[in-house]
Amino acid sequence: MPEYRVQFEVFEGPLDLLLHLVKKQEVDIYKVNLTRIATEFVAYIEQMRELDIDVAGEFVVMAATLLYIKSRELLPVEKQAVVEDDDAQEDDPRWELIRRLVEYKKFKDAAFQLKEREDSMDLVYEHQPGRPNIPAETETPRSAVSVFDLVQAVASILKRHGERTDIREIQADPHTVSDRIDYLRKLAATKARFRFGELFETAHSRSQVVVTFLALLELIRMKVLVATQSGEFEEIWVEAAPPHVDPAQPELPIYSGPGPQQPSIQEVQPNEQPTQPPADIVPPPVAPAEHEPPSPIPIAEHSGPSPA
Amino acid sequence: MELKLILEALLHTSQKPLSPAELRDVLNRAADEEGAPESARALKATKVEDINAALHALAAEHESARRSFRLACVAGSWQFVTNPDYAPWLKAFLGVKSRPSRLTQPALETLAIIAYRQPITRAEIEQIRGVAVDGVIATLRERNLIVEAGRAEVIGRPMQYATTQAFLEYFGLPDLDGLPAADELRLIPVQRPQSLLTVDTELVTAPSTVAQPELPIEAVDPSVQGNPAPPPEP
Amino acid sequence: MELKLILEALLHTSQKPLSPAELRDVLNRAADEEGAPESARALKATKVEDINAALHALAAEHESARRSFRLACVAGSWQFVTNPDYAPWLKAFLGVKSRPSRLTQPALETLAIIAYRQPITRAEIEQIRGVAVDGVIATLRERNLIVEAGRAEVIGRPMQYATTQAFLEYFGLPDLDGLPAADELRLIPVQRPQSLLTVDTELVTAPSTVAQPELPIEAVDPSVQGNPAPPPEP
Repeated sequence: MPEYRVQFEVFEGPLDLLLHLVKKQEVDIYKVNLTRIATEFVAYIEQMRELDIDVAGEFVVMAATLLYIKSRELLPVEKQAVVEDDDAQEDDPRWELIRRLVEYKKFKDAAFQLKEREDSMDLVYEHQPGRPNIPAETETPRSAVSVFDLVQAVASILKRHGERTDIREIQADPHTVSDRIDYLRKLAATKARFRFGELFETAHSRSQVVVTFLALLELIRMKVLVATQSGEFEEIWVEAAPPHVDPAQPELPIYSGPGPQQPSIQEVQPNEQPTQPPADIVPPPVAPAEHEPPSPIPIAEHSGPSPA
Repeated sequence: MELKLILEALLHTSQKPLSPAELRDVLNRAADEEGAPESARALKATKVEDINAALHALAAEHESARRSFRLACVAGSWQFVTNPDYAPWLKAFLGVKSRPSRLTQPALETLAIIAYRQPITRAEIEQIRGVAVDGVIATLRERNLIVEAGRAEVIGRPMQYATTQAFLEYFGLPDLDGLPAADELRLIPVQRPQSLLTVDTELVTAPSTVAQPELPIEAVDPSVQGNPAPPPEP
Repeated sequence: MELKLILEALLHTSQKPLSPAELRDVLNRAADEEGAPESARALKATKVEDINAALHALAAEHESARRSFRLACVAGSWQFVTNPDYAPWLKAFLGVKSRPSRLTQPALETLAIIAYRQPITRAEIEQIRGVAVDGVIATLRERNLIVEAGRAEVIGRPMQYATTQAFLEYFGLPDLDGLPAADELRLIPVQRPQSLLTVDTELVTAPSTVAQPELPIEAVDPSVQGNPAPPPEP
């Protein structure tokens, strides 16, 4: 009789089974015939045992309670256990059982309502943000960020990516930042200005490109060179910085990169070239010294843990 | 500029639900902005209660407009959501919502009991459900739908459980008062665990102890007995 | 079920403007869905003209409701847009400043990776950067520097990101070819899931100015090695 097995699995416990039996009587829960229920309940458990279904302890306990109620009912009223008047209702085991059944039934209904809510949540979709209509400012100033920040970001990605490689051949790196600094300063001395892109046209290796970027950035930070752009989408020009160097600005120790040499700060002299930048010049990307942390080149900066 | 519509514009532009406190902060920031118009400065220091009232009014307006979406409050935060009627098209458009697997019947029953009676001990839950709930409690805790919420001031100081913010979000409830038929279920006098379920066997062997409503063997904290209705807030 | 309100629900839950043709496709998909309700099947083969008419009616309805948002059509696609009157609060909410704040280092790095490798999925970005980028992606999207650009044809069909016109403007670049040479960045190998694509996407980005890319130190996907970027001069 496999249907018992199936049916039994539906019941969440003895109270659930009791509710089922009460429902079968089709009367109000307060008027249910507990003696009959007790008989049915015990019969049910017996059937489960015959079918080798593990009968949980809770069912046995409930069966005992029901049998007690049943045996009590069989006695004449005067022979039933004496019950104090004022507490009679509360301590009547029949009442206690019905009270528990009613309470359980209410929570079972509440659980059903939660289930309905759970189901309906599948059908509710969240609104996606509409487009905010914010009229443009009269004049949106160019941001303090420039393409150099982007380049700098590229450099630090490359750096970190190299570090993450588990095993790799260590190659002698012929390019150093200080070499490139020297080169760029010479270039600036011979040419009034040069295009940003032209710096990299001759580069023929990974490290040379990176090192050239870094050297350029360093020279800009040291206010030896400036990068200018006459307007959006225009060519970026690199040229010698105007001569004035803020005396308050401390010369900070600079880049220590893959190269073995440290560029010497003392060598850095303000460029004598008296050219003034054009008025519409975009300021160099590196912010003034008072806002700047000691090293603007975020080589060692990690924004998060690197995976092994 | 009506507060209601300003809140509407903010909720309409937000990627996530916003609480009245968050909305108040936005109003304050807008008022403090340089060159803020008079209308924005006028709403500086708007009270959270006023924002709450405006949100309820706004939700009622949208409800009565019978559109495809409504303003819903879930776990105290507000957001626009679509009505379930439009699910067939939204499913085709956005794909089936990825939601955690459904709760089982025992989990739902246990959760319902905790939701209405929190904070509640395991023994009290078992008293109502009539079965052990250890496994179910563990599942509900794993899914972050319930948390341990202190210990009951009774012998053994058993752990008490309460529902979480995630519970409200999972069922899309504004708060615990939003539980269906909440009052009725909360007002059932709670039978405090004078005895555990297993102790009920005494009924069979020793009916006399039942007849004598003396102090049970377990000493129960009188404050718990005398105060059966748990506070509605967790 | 009124067509107008179905379209409204779709537009409310869409991350981007939708054209009448896209809306029609959604209606068709919903109609073809297994177990689609009669209401969904009834809208199979709705004509684009009818959708257009419904959208115009819907826009008129919203206009006359005088809410904080309205339905707008831009370049043939429809989208809910807030009324400009609420800009002071939305500015405060979205953190729009009169001077855009500097991008953080993580944001710049993520942006650089997207710029050089677009279209690229979040997982691929994270593989290069080695950290989760959810927050950064959200920031970049909010600032309109990147957009979702379709889905990758790989398992799970993850969203791909690409830079915007606003990105070019922000950095003063004429086009993507104007990105400074960073060939190495293009060559960092990314382990892609079993791809349904036969075309290698590693090299679809702008050509570099590096004349002879040497073999990078890192082991590179052989398909990339065998097909180095053409070195056109700018």
